[in-house]
Amino acid sequence: MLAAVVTSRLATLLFLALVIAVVPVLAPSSFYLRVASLVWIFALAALGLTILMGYAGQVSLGHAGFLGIGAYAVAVGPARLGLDPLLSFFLGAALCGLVAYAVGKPILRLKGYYLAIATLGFGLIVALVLHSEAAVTGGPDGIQVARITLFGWRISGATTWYWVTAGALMIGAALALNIAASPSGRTLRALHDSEVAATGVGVDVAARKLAAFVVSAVYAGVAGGLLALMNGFITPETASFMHSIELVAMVIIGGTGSVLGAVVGSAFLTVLPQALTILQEYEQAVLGLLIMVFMIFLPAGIVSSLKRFVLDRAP
Amino acid sequence: MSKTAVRPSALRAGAFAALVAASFMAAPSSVLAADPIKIGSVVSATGPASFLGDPEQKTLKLYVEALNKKGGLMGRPVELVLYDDGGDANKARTFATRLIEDDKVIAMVGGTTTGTTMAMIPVFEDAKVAFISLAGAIEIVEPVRAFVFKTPHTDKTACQKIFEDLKGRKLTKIGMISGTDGFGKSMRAQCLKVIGDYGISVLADESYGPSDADMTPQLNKIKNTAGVQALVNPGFGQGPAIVTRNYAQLGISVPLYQSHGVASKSFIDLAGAAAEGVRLPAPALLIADKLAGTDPQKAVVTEYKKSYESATGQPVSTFGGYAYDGIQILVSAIERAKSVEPQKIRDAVEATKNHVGTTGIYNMSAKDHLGLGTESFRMLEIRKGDWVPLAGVQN
Amino acid sequence: MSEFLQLVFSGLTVGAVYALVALGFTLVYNASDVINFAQGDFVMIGGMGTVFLAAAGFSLPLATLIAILAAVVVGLLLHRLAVEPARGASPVTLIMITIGASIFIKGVAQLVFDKQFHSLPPFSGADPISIGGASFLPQSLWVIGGTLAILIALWLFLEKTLLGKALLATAANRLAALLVGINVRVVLALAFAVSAAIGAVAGILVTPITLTRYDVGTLFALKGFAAAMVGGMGHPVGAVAGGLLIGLMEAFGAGYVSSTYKDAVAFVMILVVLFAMPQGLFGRRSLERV
Amino acid sequence: MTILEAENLGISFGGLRAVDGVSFAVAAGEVFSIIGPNGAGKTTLFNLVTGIYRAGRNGRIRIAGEDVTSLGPHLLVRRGMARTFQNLQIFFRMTALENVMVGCHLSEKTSFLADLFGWPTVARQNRATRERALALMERLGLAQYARAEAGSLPYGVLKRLEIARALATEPKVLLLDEPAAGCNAVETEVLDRLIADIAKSGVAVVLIEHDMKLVMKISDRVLVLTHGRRLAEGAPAVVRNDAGVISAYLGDAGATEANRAHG
Repeated sequence: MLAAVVTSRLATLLFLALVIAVVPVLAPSSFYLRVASLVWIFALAALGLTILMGYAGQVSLGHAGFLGIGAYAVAVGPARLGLDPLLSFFLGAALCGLVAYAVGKPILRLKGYYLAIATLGFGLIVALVLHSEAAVTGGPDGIQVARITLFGWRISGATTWYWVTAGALMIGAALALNIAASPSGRTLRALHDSEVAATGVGVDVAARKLAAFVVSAVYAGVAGGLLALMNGFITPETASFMHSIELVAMVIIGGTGSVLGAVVGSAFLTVLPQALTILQEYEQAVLGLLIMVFMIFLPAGIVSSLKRFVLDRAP
Repeated sequence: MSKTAVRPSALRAGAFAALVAASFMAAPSSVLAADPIKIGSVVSATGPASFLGDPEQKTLKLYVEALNKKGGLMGRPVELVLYDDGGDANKARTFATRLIEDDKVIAMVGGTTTGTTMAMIPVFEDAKVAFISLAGAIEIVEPVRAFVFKTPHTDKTACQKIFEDLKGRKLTKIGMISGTDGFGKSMRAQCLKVIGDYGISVLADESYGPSDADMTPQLNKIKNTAGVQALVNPGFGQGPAIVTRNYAQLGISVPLYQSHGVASKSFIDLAGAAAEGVRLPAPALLIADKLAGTDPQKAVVTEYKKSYESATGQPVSTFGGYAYDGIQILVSAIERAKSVEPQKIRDAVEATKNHVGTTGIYNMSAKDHLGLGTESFRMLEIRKGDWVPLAGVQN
Repeated sequence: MSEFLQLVFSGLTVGAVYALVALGFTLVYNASDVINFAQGDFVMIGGMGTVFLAAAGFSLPLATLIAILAAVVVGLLLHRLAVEPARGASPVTLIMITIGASIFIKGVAQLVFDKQFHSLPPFSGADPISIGGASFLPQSLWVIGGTLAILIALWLFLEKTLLGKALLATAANRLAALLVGINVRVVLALAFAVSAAIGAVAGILVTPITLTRYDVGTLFALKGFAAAMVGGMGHPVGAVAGGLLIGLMEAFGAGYVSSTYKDAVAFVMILVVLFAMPQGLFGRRSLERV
Repeated sequence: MTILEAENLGISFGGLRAVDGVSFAVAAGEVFSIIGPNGAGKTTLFNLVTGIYRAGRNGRIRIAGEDVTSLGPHLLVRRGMARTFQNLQIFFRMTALENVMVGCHLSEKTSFLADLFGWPTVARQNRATRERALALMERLGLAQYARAEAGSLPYGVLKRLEIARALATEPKVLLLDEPAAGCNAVETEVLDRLIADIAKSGVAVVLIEHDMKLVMKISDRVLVLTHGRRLAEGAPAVVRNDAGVISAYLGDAGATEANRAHG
């Protein structure tokens, strides 16, 4: 059993690495590398949500707020505080963790839809602050992000960013898989199924939820920081409610609780709009329709439903 | 167990590969007959800024259609590669990359909001391709970037126009209510920058969200502020219409100034009787039919208005006008450059002189990538449900 | 005092619409455990439908009626084609389906209608009414009165008609309802239809005040959902109280605190309520049964 | 040695006194049963003892002499209290083995960060936990179900799985809420031996059960509740013949009937 877990953990990572290695070979232009980089970045944020939603069963409709905090950290740190961009990047991720700790402590007592509305409120407030405090954040028009230099090497160009984001995703995926197979992962999945029973065997449910929330916020913060650094410009739109919904949608469409599901979900919602541009004004309608169709026919998400489909037919 | 563990990942591989493959096949490959000239555009045709992006998109499409009917450009058809960023700067940036890397456009007219424009600028600067933006903020062309131009007047000129008018009426204490969207916030900031030059002070400074449905609480506060002599509302979309209605509802008696953000005749329809007496700075486009026959802009403005309104059935808006000016400047530059080489196009755009557009008369230079002065704005007042140009401020 | 009154009028008018949207959420949730994020789009269909039908030459009452019917048809289709086939799926999946539906409806609406803002003439004039130094539009009375009328009609329907009782019974216990011979499928369809109609009416009442556009549904869904939660999900009275509360909080926030942060004020209030009452204002304090 | 002491526990729901001033104490190795008609407040009493409901102002709970009244439920588990549930509370989406492994979690020496970064200790810990859980399942005759998804297992097995999971916390006192409900005669027989076995290992067992045959057979002492109050307490034989108990169970007419039968 354990062997099976380890092999499938390795298999997942190897497969992901393979895809990451193959995409640049197939990509006809650096535009495709950019799209792929975005897939990796949003997959990273979705992975954080997978830990929170998929493992621990706690929903957050405000995760774009953390994406925004991470993104604005790398913009505001160098521009207003004179900090090094790389340092700002890590500070941003840490700030996400801190904010998640402070916010999560009271609101994670709420359950189900009540937690959903509380996190939604958190996300809205972050977006509102980014929008309104123009002196610091640049307001609705956004803010320039300083280019990052690492040991004298200026990180720029689609290819470079492709490998940076892919590397971040690989690390994120490895950590998420680590948790899944660990004692902590078991307690998260346990409290997902029954909080009463988890408490009944001594699991500190509140602390575990908080840990998952903090980790997932750091994931989103890192993703936000990468997004800002790669784009070189960021707007409060990053933290918008629709982005929060999009992140949740990635997790659900891909397959809740599955690491590859987060990647597939991110690919679905990042690549699809690019593909649908040929439909021009029908784009929105078809996007909505596709989401409905996928969720109706693959209710557990693309990866999980297909997995189940195959397992059911396996001899 | 260890046997079956391989299966799901194999399947995952298949599913993912299919998805990736689908994404690559989905690249559009519509090819026109005789090697078309590709002009790119990224606008916010949906999302919160669709109020701006929609007329821009329609204008660009109509213009290119008409151009191709007339035989295209330098004997070649023009292909407009148009993407909708939904108002999202990140998406805008992706589409900009796509225009450059994949579609290989020779120039770009677009960028509905300041945010999306700023996000796209590095792409065009790096690729050395001209980018004519349709967004308002001054930061787009100040400092001057080699490949970035814009057509809309800056908010600053609108503010100056309003303050000039206020000064003429000896109104020096105002209340402001601004939208918190990019347009409103940027214009508010610009107004506060130049307000000192006119000896005008702001006694009450309120704001409203982009999708707010009721501004009576804010307006009531301004109403109760002693000494307010006029009300200025920087904003676009439905905001100014609701502000105008609430202003009438509360029976506020001081004059109300709107901005060029109200942009089209539909404002008068939405605000109804409440719009009576409202003043605003606006380009000639809004009063096409009232322009004197000698007015230099008469011809271009009438032509655009006619073609847009007959094709879409909707009233023409200044935002569409920005796009019209942008594509015209570009097309004329290509004609003058007699080349589709991006560098030459850029040089030709920068050399634009006395170009009569719907917004004003453009005179660009190496130091000015906008080339409009305050005279491009006309002060209008709404009377009996129609725009009336105010005497004395016409040029 | 007059300022306070002005804020109350403003808050009640906007809040009444939130309340109606929240009521729609509640009805569907009670009958089917689905949070229908397309609820706000019914508001849009009501408003935009009436605007375009009126523009096409229909008389206002007729346009209103057809628009409501259109919303009901959309609601029924949503149930039949999207929610019903996914029966048994997890709540998040069902929510995702309704979000997909909302994107779809908006996508179609921008094609069928347009992307401009639209308004309707007020039902009884635009001359403001003045009370105690505060002034409000007659249309506000229509909104508040309409909300009351819908509440009463809904109450009568649920308490006095067989169909309404069937709906309540299904909400209380689906299996038991099935066992006593209630056609649960019909009842669920009914819940979608009624909530669509309520949404559409809200849209028609409020369009003369707030204007409408193809994508106003998102905002209404957001605020309506918040209202339903703060009131206590599944509780009709709570939904109305929640809607009015949020409307009032926004108005007071804008009037007394900061117009920039008025939405934050409203959401902080929601959080405060939920910390004190994790099941919302009217939600039953459920002790976990173990 | 007294392991669990409950003093003067009480709680009201909407004015109704569900449990009212109930006290009891259980010693190590003892099987202590709580019986009473439906609605007598048995499960509510369990919820009070295990900290899911807060005991009233005068209530006191002690484990091995330590006052644990104000501790949250998960902390009580650390003090040696474990329980099963009347309505199954299984981790349905995990395997049976994983269910028991979660039960072992208190004895696992690892941290969230170590787990996140996948330190080698984690794999070692996983192996140790697995072995311990498997041994426990073996002891309860559940070994053959280890790899099955819990959601697919029959009711009787799940009842035992809950006991295994509770035992994995290495309790000093084990509270079983109707373990025999829904079990057939053979399964009840197995359960009977299992409970005796657990008690013999020094664990204090508190049992809520409707199967009177089982209760009378394995209990050392029995507490009878009715309307949230203590009706009687004592050895099975004493309680069985208590007139009050008989009338509570069978009604007054039944009590008369029973008296006649005895007389």
